[in-house]
Amino acid sequence: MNYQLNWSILWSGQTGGWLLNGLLTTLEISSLAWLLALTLGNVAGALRTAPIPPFRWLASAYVEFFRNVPLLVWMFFWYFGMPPLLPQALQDWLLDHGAEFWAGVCALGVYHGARFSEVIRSGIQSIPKTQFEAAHSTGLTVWQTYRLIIVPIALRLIIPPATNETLNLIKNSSVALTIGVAELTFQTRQIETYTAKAFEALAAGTVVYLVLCLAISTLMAVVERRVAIPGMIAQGNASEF
Amino acid sequence: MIEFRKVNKWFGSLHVLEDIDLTIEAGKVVVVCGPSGSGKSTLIRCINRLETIQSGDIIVDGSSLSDAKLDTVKLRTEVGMVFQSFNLYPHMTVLRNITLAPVKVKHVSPAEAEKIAAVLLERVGIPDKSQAYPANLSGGQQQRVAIARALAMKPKIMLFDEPTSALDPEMINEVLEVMTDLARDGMTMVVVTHEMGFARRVAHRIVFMDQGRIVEANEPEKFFAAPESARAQQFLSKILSH
Amino acid sequence: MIEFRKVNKWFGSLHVLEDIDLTIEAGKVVVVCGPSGSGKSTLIRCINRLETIQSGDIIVDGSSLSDAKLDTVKLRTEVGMVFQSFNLYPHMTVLRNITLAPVKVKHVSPAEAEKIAAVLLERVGIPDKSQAYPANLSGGQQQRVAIARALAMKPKIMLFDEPTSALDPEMINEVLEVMTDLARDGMTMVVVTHEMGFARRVAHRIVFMDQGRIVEANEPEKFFAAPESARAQQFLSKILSH
Amino acid sequence: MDFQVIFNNFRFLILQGFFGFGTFAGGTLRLALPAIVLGFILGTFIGLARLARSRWIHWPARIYVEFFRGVPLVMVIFWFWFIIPALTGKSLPEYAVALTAFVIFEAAYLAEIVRAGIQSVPRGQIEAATATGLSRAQLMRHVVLPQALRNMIPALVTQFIVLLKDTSLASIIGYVDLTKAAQIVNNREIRPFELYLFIALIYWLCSYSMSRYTRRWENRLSPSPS
Amino acid sequence: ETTLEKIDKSGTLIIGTRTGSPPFAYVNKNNEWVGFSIDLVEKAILPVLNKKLNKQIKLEKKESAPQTRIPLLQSNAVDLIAETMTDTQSRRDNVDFSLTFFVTGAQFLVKKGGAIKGIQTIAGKRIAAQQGSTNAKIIRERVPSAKLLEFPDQPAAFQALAQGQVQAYTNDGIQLAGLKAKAPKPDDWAGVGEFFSYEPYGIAMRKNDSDFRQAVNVGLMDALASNLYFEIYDKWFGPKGEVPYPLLPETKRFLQMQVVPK
Ligand SMILES: Nc1ncnc2c1ncn2[C@@H]1O[C@H](COP(=O)(O)OP(=O)(O)OP(=O)(O)O)[C@@H](O)[C@H]1O
Ligand SMILES: Nc1ncnc2c1ncn2[C@@H]1O[C@H](COP(=O)(O)OP(=O)(O)OP(=O)(O)O)[C@@H](O)[C@H]1O
Ligand SMILES: [Mg+2]
Ligand SMILES: [Mg+2]
Repeated sequence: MNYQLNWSILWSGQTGGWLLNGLLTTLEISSLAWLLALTLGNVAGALRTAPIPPFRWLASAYVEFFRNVPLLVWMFFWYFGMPPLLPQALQDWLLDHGAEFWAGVCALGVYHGARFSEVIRSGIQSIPKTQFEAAHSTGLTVWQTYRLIIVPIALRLIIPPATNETLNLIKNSSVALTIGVAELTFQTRQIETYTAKAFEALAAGTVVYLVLCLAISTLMAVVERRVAIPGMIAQGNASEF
Repeated sequence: MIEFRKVNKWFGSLHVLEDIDLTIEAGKVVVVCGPSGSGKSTLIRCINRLETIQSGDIIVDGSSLSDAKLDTVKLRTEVGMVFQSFNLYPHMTVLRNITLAPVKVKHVSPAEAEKIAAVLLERVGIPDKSQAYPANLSGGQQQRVAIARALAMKPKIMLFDEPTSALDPEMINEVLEVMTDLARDGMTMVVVTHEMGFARRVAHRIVFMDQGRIVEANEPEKFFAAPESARAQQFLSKILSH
Repeated sequence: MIEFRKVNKWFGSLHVLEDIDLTIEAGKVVVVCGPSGSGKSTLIRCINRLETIQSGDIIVDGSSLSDAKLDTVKLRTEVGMVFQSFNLYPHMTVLRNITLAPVKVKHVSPAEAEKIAAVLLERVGIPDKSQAYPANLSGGQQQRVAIARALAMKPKIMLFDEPTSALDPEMINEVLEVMTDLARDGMTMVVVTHEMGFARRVAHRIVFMDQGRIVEANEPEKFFAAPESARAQQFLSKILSH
Repeated sequence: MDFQVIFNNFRFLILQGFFGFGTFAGGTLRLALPAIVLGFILGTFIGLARLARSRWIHWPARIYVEFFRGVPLVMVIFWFWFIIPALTGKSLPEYAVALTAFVIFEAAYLAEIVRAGIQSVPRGQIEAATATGLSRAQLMRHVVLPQALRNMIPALVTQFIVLLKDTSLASIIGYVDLTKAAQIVNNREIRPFELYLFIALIYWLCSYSMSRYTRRWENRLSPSPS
Repeated sequence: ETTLEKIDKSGTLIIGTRTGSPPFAYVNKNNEWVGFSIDLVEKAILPVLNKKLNKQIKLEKKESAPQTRIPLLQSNAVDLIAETMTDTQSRRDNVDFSLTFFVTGAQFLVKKGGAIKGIQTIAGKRIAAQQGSTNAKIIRERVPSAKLLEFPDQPAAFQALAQGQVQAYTNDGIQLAGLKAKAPKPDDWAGVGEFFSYEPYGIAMRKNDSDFRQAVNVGLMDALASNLYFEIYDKWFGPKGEVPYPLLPETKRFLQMQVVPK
């Protein structure tokens, strides 16, 4: 390949700043969407195991509906389909305060919330049913049982699959560029536009994503060890047999 | 104290409890035994409404469980329960396992609850384990914590569902001893167990179940000396012979 | 037939087997008992090399397990094993559970293997279950299939690791009966169990372990009448009293 | 809304975009199906390697998984598009590149599913098989993998549903899948709402019917009503 | 190996082009991959190659996206890029360009009667642009106070305009004309403003391959000198074309002045 690699374009001029901005936007949109997804996922996941049928149906409908339609479509829905339903004043406010960003947060959060709920549901279902009964038999209500016993245990059990989902969420945040959010992938394309150095720009993007994701999975591994229930969840590498 | 009146229960098409009539007076210990699947667990789980019944009625401490206005939480604070699989909360220390319900349900102050817990741990013989986590205790110790946890709500009735059958043989006794003490102190107890030695020593009455029915209910001496029903005879011969 | 010579084994820093010396002659039944964690399972798992030892030697049917050239597969076809948790293959019928190893390991023809399986199912008392799946059998039936599965390899030695402790009390006997028959037929057996009735009736020798050591090895009459060591006395009093 | 656009382009969207019959390299199913099958085969090896005792085997497998988990798929496709010609001196057709990239990327995710599936098989199964003299390969094939597979089905289906949607990322190299087909039509006729609603419906029908169907399949595979 | 040798050996000319840039390169209603840029290559450049190499050269098309088009060239995956690529100095650092084959400039599409009349009136306004386009770059430099939103494709940007998320959409004049022509109600929209940028479209090729570039340029010059170019122009941009867009006299003169004597 007769291509002159020129890595210096990544730090000369504005490109470094762009990458940084892109990274910050990716972090912002991902973390807000993550909080939303975790909240929705927890509620829907818990409801799907609840003993009250209408709650289960509602939560199942949410999950089946949102996780089976491509994220791209949800981006368009939240950006183009949603605002006309809002009061005019709110629409105007949003337009001046990054409507595309908030639409991206909603799309990512609601979509991944549906996927998180599956993770949480399987976490809850892996807790023996007798654990619920023990709590009920001391007079704890359903809500207290979930809040004090089931969810705290499930959260610890699901750290590995939840880490996976978190990484997926971060990587999926690049779909927000279709509605104009200037996140990391957007910025690497921007660099390409300005410098015509496609390989360098994409390499930079790839490395930043990789570092970000590895940092998160390392962090989650530490968290997993920290909150491990003493003597219960296998500590360290229990993978061998 | 507890009264079953023509209680019937189905799981789908399976008739698990059939016309159960049974009265358990305050301060008495009743042992329930019978082959696997005969409905023993279901019977005692009806008492604190872990299972609901489809016909008949159960009266616990004067209130009818079929009463729509019955406060389930109050019922459950009055009826403690201990399971075969301990079911301690693995992410909490022994102390928190015991104090959780008194604090959250009865709104006892944490300090007060901890005082009660200390007394109970003393009583079940493991005063020094309050800061341990369940996974670091032996099975016998875990089951004793589970008993303390149930007692912390100051129940009037205690239900035991095969409390020793998940235990190593050496540990069975330490749990049975705690239960024997409790019985001596006058607690009303319903115990599903196959420990016939315990039944003989402690029970006031033995209820033998088969296929959802109470086949025989008798005093221990009579039951062991000469069970009336053929099914109970056969059952006893099997579990006592080995 | 089986000989332990100064066997030592560690799990990390935990010394689970300490200077074990033990000889088991062909056709004899040895029962191993002792408190939980004393190393009983580890001891018998060393015999078919499910665990490897760090020092000493074990001789099985004339071959030394520390011999690098030893054919592990051949060893394992000569030593059958039955586990506490049955461990039947849930995705195969009873028949396939039994014929898998003969066909795959000994290259017996499937038709031949099925004939052997039918005989064995007859022998363990469930000739009609060959097409059932494990989940549809009771615990006692599952354990009997597990015994048939081990016997299908025509082993010279059978190891049992608490074969009845996951069973409902009513089913314990049916498994013990199969084991008793096997012993009568002259099989060499090493059995970890707490069923002292069985030990008394069937065992030629009882080995009591504690903390990785063999504390006492004696004939059943002597062992039960007057155990020599204080630890064994205490243990027996605990498990026999309830 | 005017759904005329869907009727006019139905053949292009469905035949070309979804199934892959047409003049363009493309097709959602034509990429997703072989990708999941081949990815699963590769993933099984990597998943088994992650469980191996030797660090020389499990560490490379682990690095492979961590690496591909951390990189966006679109970047992987991009790199394959240009690295394969650079290494082999020949440029491959779009389909081959897309398939290679997907198989290699998906294998990382599928390896984790395989690993979890295997670890969900009780240890006792392995001991029982070992004790009857089965070799490691035999016990994997006859005892562990069949049981693991059943445990993996829900995760595999979820992954396949994700993959079905992710084929659109291959449009960066000109692969025409359902989403890209809709975009091509959209660029020409400017009917975003109708088109996106239509593809959402198609994806939803696929995913939903599949997850319904597997629930029955799962029950069939498990011999017992557990 | 020069590009001509490569084409000679394989018998094919591989071009990178677009599926979604009507009328330059797109997929039409019959699912054929066509367009003005593709016609130029097929009708003007291919005959030159045929003559030069003395055989029938086949044409093969690959999709190029803004992020992939330069790598496509440089990895030899394609031999030229014929779509709507603006010839710029920084791009010339990496690729060579042919003569300019189309000239346009950036304008704004607005709702008819909207407040925006050109680049002087966009301060503080929300403006949509196409991602990776040179227009976005210019606006960012010239009117930093304008709020710029960049969309990856035309329909999304247009949707934003139609729903009032932005007050104007900027792109090359010709693209806006095409968009307006296909919009559900073309009369609701107006392209406004002077060209605020200069967008000469060229065919991109690998650097330092002057023989091949010469062949491409000869093809374009021949087409401009004969009437071929204008026939093709008329097919796509004439009154009955896909996007009616009359050729300005000065543009025509500029294009013709690129033709050097034989
Ligand atoms: N939640 C349930 N749904 C359906 N059937 C059930 C349920 N719980 C129990 N059963 C069935 O009801 C019958 C009685 O069950 P129960 O647990 O009361 O028996 P048990 O006498 O306690 O037996 P064991 O000694 O095995 O504990 C059994 O056939 C059991 O399979
Ligand atoms: N794979 C292992 N890794 C580390 N430690 C182990 C392992 N297997 C057993 N141990 C430890 O070795 C000791 C002896 O275990 P073993 O299973 O032989 O005891 P046991 O006498 O069979 O007890 P039980 O009656 O509970 O089955 C125990 O302390 C146990 O925790
Ligand atoms: Mg029960
Ligand atoms: Mg053991």
